[in-house]
Amino acid sequence: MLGFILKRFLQAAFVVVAVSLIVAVAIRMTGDPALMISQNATNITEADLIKIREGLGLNQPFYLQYLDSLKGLLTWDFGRSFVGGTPVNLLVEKALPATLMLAFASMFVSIVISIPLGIKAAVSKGKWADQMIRICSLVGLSFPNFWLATMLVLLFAVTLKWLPPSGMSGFESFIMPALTMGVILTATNVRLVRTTMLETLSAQYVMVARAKGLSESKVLYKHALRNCAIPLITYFGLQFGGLLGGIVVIERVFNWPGMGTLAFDAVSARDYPVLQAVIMILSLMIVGVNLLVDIAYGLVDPRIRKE
Amino acid sequence: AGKLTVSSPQDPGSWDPIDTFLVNWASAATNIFEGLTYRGPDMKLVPGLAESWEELDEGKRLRFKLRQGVSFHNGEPFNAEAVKFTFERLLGEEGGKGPQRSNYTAIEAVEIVDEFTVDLKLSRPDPVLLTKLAGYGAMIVPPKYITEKGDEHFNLNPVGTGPFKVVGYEPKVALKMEAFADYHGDKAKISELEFRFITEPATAVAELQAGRVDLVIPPTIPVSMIPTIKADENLELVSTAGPTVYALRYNTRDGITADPRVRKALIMAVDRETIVKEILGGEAEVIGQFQGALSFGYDETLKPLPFDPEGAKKLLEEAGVKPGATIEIDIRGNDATFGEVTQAVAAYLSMVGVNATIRPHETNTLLNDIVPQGKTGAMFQQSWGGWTFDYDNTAYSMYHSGEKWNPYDSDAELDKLLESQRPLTDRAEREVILKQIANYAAERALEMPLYNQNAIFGINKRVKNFTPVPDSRLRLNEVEVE
Amino acid sequence: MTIAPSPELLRVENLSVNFGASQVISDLSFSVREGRTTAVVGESGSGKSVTSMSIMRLADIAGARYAGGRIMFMRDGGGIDLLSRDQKDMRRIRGNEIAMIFQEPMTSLNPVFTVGDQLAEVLMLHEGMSKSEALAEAERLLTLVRLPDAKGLITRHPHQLSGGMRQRVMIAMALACRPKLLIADEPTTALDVTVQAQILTIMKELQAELGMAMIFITHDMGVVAEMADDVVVMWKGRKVEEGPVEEVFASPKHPYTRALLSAVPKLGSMTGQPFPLREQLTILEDGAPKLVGENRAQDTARYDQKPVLEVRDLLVRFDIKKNFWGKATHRLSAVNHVSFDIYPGETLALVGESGSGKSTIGRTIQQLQKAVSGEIRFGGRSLSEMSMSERHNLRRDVQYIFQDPFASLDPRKTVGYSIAEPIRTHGLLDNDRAINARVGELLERVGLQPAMASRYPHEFSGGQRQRVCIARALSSKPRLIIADEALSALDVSVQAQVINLFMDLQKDEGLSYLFISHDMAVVEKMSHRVAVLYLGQIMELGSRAQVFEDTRHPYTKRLLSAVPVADPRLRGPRVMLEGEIPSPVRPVGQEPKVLPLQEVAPGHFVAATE
Amino acid sequence: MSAATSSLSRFKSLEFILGSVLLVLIVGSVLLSQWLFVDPTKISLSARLVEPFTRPDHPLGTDALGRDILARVAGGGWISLKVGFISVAGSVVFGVVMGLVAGYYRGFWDMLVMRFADVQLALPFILLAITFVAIVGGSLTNTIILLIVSQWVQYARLVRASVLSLREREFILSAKAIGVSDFGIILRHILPNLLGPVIVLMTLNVANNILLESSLTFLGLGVDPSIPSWGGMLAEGRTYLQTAWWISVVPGMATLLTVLGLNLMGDWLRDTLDPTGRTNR
Ligand SMILES: Nc1ncnc2c1ncn2[C@@H]1O[C@H](COP(=O)(O)OP(=O)(O)OP(=O)(O)O)[C@@H](O)[C@H]1O
Ligand SMILES: Nc1ncnc2c1ncn2[C@@H]1O[C@H](COP(=O)(O)OP(=O)(O)OP(=O)(O)O)[C@@H](O)[C@H]1O
Ligand SMILES: [Mg+2]
Ligand SMILES: [Mg+2]
Repeated sequence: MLGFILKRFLQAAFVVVAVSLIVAVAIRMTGDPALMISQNATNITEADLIKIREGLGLNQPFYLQYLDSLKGLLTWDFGRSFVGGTPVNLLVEKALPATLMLAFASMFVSIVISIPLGIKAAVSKGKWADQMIRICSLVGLSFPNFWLATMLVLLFAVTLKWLPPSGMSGFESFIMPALTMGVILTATNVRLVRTTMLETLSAQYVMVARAKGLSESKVLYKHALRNCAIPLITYFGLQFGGLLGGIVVIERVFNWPGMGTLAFDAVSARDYPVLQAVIMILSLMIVGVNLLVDIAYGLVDPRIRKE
Repeated sequence: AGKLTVSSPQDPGSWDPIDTFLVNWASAATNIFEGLTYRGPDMKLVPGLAESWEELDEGKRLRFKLRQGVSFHNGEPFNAEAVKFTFERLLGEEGGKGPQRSNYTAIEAVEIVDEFTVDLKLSRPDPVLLTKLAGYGAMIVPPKYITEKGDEHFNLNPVGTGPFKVVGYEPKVALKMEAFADYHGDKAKISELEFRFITEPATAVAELQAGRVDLVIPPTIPVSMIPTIKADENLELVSTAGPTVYALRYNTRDGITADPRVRKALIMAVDRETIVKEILGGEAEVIGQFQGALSFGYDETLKPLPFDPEGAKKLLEEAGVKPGATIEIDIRGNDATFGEVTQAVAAYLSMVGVNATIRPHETNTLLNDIVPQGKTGAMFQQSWGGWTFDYDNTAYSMYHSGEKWNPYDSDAELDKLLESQRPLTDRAEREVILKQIANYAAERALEMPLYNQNAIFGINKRVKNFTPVPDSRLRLNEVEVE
Repeated sequence: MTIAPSPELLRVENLSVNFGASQVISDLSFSVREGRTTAVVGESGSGKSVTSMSIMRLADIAGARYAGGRIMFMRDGGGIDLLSRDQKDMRRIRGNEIAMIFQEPMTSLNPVFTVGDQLAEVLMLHEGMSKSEALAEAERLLTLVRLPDAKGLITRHPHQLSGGMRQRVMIAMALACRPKLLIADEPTTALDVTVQAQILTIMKELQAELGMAMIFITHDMGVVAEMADDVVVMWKGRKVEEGPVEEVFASPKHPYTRALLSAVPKLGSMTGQPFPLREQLTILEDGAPKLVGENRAQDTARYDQKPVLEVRDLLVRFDIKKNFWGKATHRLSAVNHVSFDIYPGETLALVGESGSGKSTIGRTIQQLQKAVSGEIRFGGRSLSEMSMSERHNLRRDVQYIFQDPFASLDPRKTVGYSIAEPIRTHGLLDNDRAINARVGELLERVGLQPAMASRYPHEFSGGQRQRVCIARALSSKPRLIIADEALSALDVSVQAQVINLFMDLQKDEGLSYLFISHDMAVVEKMSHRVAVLYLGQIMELGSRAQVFEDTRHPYTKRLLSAVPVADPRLRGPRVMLEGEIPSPVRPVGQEPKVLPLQEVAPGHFVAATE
Repeated sequence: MSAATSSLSRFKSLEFILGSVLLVLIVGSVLLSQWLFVDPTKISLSARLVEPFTRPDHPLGTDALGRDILARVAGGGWISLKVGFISVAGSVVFGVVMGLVAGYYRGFWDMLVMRFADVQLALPFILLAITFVAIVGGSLTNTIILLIVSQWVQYARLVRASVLSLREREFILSAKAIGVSDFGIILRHILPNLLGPVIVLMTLNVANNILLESSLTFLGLGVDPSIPSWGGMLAEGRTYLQTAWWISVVPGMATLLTVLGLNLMGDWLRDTLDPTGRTNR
């Protein structure tokens, strides 16, 4: 157990260090933040620029800047944003829950849709219900997320005025972003559920469950589904990780104050401290999700349980 | 009474006047802060926190008589001390970390004459200084508050003397304000004012349509969405000439555009009137110089080159450019409207035998790498507009040798002209030289001037008494909502 | 002959079942009587499992269509036709009145739920018990099937149980609601004789206790003789014979039944024979029996020559548990200091119960498993001295037939490809026509048609796949074949054919075999020498006659007595191995003691008993 | 002969017919667009935002610059299909090789590849995109490279997981026992057996990548806007949704049909490759 934890810890540390190092180097190749800050200021001189850089701490050697940002993760003090000087942890503390909640909601929507549909498709393999489900799920794949999002906004916010078009302001504001992401994820997930179910359905113990006289829903949702859990959880975990860093576009469309927006703005503005913090936290989260997935393995499948 | 919600495309991150150059800082902060001078929607310079001023020492000293009985939102009194503190902060250590300082370096010292009289001692005359005092870095800040709470606290919890005081700020989400009861001027008619930061144009418009936002300020609404707003019976579109002028500037050093005849020919090849009418829905004015009509230094006699493809072909032939010549145009990738304009330009160019390819860039890469390093193609996008509406701001940066925005050209005569007008405090004299510069640049065809774009406001009809401002510096104390 | 026939419980009348266009059961009729056992036997693929699934009405869920007939189930109020019931009604009958043990017992338990949960589920459903009542009842049921520590088992998961234990859990589950009819579809095929004997005994006792009827499906005639009251013989989807068990065994009427019974190897039938016997065989050709082949003694072993294979002091261990630093704390000694030789033309049989290390020995010889220590020599050269290319060549000379034929064939390659693969890999033939011809010839030798080369593994029945594996092993003309349970999935008539093929090859080409099996009768029939393995160690090693006729080690004796005899007249009590096999997993440092072998007669070695 | 008939019936399956008809139609009109339709880059400011089905010269209407939508969709397919297919092909090749190496040899290689994968997965795509575009600039080639760089991991993980279970399967052992080399085993026994899931992922990703290009355009990281592409059109049309829905709906439908055709073909191909007839994924 201890060995497992140690291994996990080293792995996490490696990922965080590597990712943040890559980002630190790459972002420094994209331009000088001092120039960005003084972009429209006229009459700026080289001396002014040097002052600005000093103010940002960019006069220090790279390795010190980088170590500083690593230290930031441990002390939860990532310094101040280059844009406006807001403490980075303040920004991150706001954005992280926003993104996490949205990601959870999206996963939830997708799982709630795709599991029954996937199971239905598997059970009626080759029949019209299966074909319909498969084809409909592809629609989610054929229009970009911002397009689907805009359509939803036009329908529910502009025309019907049921839901707020953007912003994070309570339960209603979650519905559309989560639905958009959920529908898109569902396209893949339905297939995944269908496939794994197909494999499980042919297993002997499913027949046995039927032979016991159990109802069909018990057979499918208790006996079969639980056995699909491993690949499903693995995939959902990956997907969740992807969501954390990947919903920039959705956050933009719904004006969601999340990590994606934060990161996007930070890259655009070459806001090193914010970007560094976002990246380190995201990679930690992703490592964390992987860990949770591993723990979940043991919970759903006793064969994987550690002694 | 009532609440007004404004959608602004960007959160400046800090409300400290010395930290930023963003127009969207100004659109919110003009309600919080005041400068010694003030410039309203009519672009006239009027007294602000200073009741009057005079030029002394041949323009090297400005003496301000301050308004009395003014207090900051936190109750701190406004006086000469506050002015001195403001400028020393701006020009000192703290100001050095930000981009605003360089605009005010003409100020050498601030001298208090008495509690309500203060002198700005200048190292050289600065003809634009009085205008600059009306905005941005020159906003007067409360000395005690900042000294006690620190600069960092001030960033997020700004305190000024303006008609609205800040009651809550959520970074990247919203800035909430309330009418300031002790405001010295016309008190606000609305009780609450909220700025929401919405980057996506379509989202902002959707919010406007849904009635959750009352006013969408520039530069949000793309021309493509104008019909959408016009079609909505609850909404209204208000526009006014803005500061931003668009041009495709030339690489005057290499390639076919090194030849002024080619540069002229390309301008003539493009039907700018049609572009403005069709693509921009008429929300712009074609220009023949790199400034708009509101700008100080604008020469109304300098007309745009006419659309003349035949003449263009002839000029190109003269210059030895064969049909099928290719050029590259670098533009900002996130500016959809200008993207369309550029495509139209490219289409027109192809009609005179010049094939243009368009390279979109990430904005900051274009602005801080591609352009300054001279890595552009034959043409590149420049959209520019200083809130001061003074041509010097544009011309010096664009044409003076060695400037960041002038990677290719070096013209001794132009340099001389540019330098000569800077110390002049006589407005008329300066204006003559500025017009001269505009004509000189047009003669050499240093850029393809396109248009001066309007500032477009989307507004809910329940908002009354709203006057659009050209320079984004919105002060909303007059506005009422139903 | 029964004097007072008990009343009928189930009557299958003219049942026909189709899968798509093909009819897999035609016009089948038989009946089952209360409290009695009907055995269903027949060749692989003859429709036995489909019949039982039809009774449960599970066949239609799997895609079958009932083309005709009725299945009458007698209840208190008279008979009902199961085929005309809807699935909802059937759910009340399934598990409650008719229960079933499926053909693959090892995979019948849901791996993610505890044993207790799975048992309690049926009870809660049909008997309306509360969870705690159901768990208490589950514990009682587990005790009923003679499982030790029933209380502890309730909370364990299937993978923590051995095959034999799982099998008994399945029986307990089937019996949970005291069904009137139990269908057991080959419940013991996967088990070795000792565990099989235990389970058969338990089932018989429980049948007496609960008074239920049983349909028992198997292809082991010994088990039939042991268990059944009546026998139904199926062939190609039809019933070819039916009757009381003694009658069918004593005077089989249909030629298929006769061929079947004649092919059953009988333990002890070889007593007094110095060599294995190759015997003539009855096969059915167009429904008519025909005697083929010759009878001869298999005196092919060349003890005067150097051994083909010498195994010395072989030790194979698996690390089971590791500590914090990744060091093993618990190990399993799968093969514990084993030594033996195989001579040219000789068949050495390796017997022992499941988990005794038979496959591990085979895999180590074939370089699929690394040994901890010990030496393996081929033709006098030690494996460790050989160069890469020599080892590569060895894989031509030594062939391994895997225990599970389905798993050892690539599902995406035609069997022709698989059979040709050794030929191509070792460049034995260079043109495709020659290779195809050789593949066809090999298929014929194992009793399949050359045209089958273009089929994929899933298109074969279990027995046919096993023969494909045998053909592949033969394709590179090896000198030694390690046959790991190579005959287990074959019905006895095919099994006999393959045994003869092995013997013919041995005679013609001097092949040697390491024959791994737990079917003692087959071993007796075809091996020159026998090694008995128990927990990774050889208990007894000697010639066939020595081990079978002069049995010394008590473990060997137990093994032999557990073999069911294919003669219903010879039923009787026998020595039972009680309890579970001791765990082979030991903490590091407490390795099992190596028991020295003593030579009790020339060539007959017996391990010392503790 | 049973194998022959069954493969014939597979060939005739509805999936195959529908899928191939769709794909032939799409690819055909894309390839022939030059001859079939007007110049997709031709701007006509006097015919802006023409509604579909109102003018015979613009059957599917025009966009904000008066360009013919039908011509743009047909011509734009070329870029979109190129982006979709090349990026998928590249990431499949790279990812599959990495996954095979990691899964089959385990040990050091496995660790190396998997840690790489972890890092890659922890880097959000859009960030990678902005940084990448900021450093090397936006172009078609760069977009494709970017997609490959960010997607090989998916295949590597998928393949590795399959290999891990496959390499323990008995038929791999039996190939080893026969003396087949590692390379031969990977090529002839492992690869064919994991192709099914890879095909499914591929068909899903082609769609995904066609659309990712539009996300890049949406964020201002796209390529030359005058070259038509479905993603670009979708992004362009977004602000016109309320006034000129066809600008984005038409390319969206084109994407939908392509994705549909691809998936149908993918399912068919996978079934055909899988002689067991059992759907693996
Ligand atoms: N799901 C199915 N689809 C198509 N054919 C099937 C299916 N299940 C069984 N069959 C066919 O039905 C026939 C009878 O199969 P069944 O499983 O009843 O044989 P069996 O007598 O139990 O054989 P074994 O002794 O090998 O278990 C076989 O030819 C088999 O191929
Ligand atoms: N890879 C492995 N890791 C751990 N333990 C193993 C491994 N392979 C085999 N064993 C264990 O080694 C012992 C011997 O296994 P082996 O497969 O040789 O048995 P066997 O005699 O062939 O049994 P069967 O008759 O069931 O095939 C068993 O206890 C088994 O659990
Ligand atoms: Mg069967
Ligand atoms: Mg074995």
